[in-house]
Amino acid sequence: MVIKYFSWIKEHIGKSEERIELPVNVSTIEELMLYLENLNDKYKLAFKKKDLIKIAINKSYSSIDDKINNNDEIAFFPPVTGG
Amino acid sequence: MVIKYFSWIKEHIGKSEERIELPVNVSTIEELMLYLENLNDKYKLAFKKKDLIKIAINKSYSSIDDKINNNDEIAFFPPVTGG
Amino acid sequence: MNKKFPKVYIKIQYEDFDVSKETQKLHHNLTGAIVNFVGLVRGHNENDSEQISSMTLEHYPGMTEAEIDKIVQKSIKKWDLTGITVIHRVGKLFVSDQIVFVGVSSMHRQNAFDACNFIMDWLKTKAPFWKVEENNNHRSWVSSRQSDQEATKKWES
Amino acid sequence: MNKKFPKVYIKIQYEDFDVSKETQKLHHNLTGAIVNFVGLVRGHNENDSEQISSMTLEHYPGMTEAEIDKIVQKSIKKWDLTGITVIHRVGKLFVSDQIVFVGVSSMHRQNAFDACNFIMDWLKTKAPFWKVEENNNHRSWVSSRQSDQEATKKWES
Repeated sequence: MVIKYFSWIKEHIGKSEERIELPVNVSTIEELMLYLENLNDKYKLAFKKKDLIKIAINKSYSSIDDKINNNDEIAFFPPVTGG
Repeated sequence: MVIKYFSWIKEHIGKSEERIELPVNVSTIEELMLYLENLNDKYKLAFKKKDLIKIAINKSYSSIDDKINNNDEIAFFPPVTGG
Repeated sequence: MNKKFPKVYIKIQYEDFDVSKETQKLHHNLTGAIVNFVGLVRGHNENDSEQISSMTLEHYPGMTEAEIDKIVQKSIKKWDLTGITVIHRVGKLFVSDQIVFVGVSSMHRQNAFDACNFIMDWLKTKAPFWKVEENNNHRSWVSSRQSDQEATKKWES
Repeated sequence: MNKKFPKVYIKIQYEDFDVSKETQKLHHNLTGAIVNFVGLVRGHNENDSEQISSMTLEHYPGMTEAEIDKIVQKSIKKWDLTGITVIHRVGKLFVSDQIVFVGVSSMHRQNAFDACNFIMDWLKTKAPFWKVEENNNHRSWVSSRQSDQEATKKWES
């Protein structure tokens, strides 16, 4: 799967995109976030304020409970500030 | 006094502006309109639909009961259609 | 809001206007949002029953500017704005020509949207302009629309 | 409303846009009214506590266009329109640069006002753009505003 990060989440994690194989026992966004947070402190910091994390699966807004597959494109980003 | 006419009121009366001395016994817009209607049929036709006649005294919206003076500029026109 | 704002510009003219240039003139240091309204000559008359080829706009010089200024002053009392421009053309205009420009700039967008909408609604019912529509066969004065009278009611609250 | 309307144009770009040209492109035979929104880079940050010299906008390519298109399609269901243009810039922008253009044309003005306002409100809360404000000393990501979330509530009825 492809995971994309934007804005200060990207800066905390230190990359804008990565490719990983869907880990065993990970089938929802929430489980993916837990998996990433356990990798290192950068992810922990990036995901600290859960209410400020927006999620997209395949470029559509999604929620933390949504199921994910290995061929999905997942994105994590803060509330948008365009316009 | 100066009297101005606009749009189809101007066309019915056949002029855009005229200067008259305030007639004796005319002290309101309503009396002025009556005076003009008695001059000829052009004014009668122009002022026929009273609810479609808008009035200005010295370039401010006014009503049919308003008092007028010999040095006023009076205007008669239909509802506006700009914009 | 700084007292030097809003900048107000009101003009009745025969010439066309340039929307980019007028938008640019509404930029001030505090401006974050600009809302422009542009009215055009439609190819049909009001009830869509026939094509028109041109229209001629007349107005009451002096009163027109004064009435527009009254509307603009009311909008300034209701909303914090940085700039207001009202340009209205008169004379003979053809299909798809620009008739009117109302541009409002402000720090935040909703004020600009509301003030621009307010100015247009009141301009439609108060500013002394009259349109006569023309085609090959005849000319006819445009009637005022009940919907325009009713549009101003939303500002009563 | 003819089925070929409205014409929709959505573009994310680094380049500036010309408000006159974009307004012109929104003219169609039935168009009587055009409402444009132009968003600008302000010289201060959101809470006015300090000057900024520039900002950089990033976005999520693909999702941005899709989210804007969803908003535009919703506006088309609510109002009869003849044209809709949304242009949003990304990259580095300086004070008073143009950021966003939302132009809506319609037969009658209230539809254009409402649709333009609606598209801006939803763009502010849904389109994946992020601004970082810069001055000589530091850079900081702009926080989303509660007032923008609340602005969308007026379209719920």
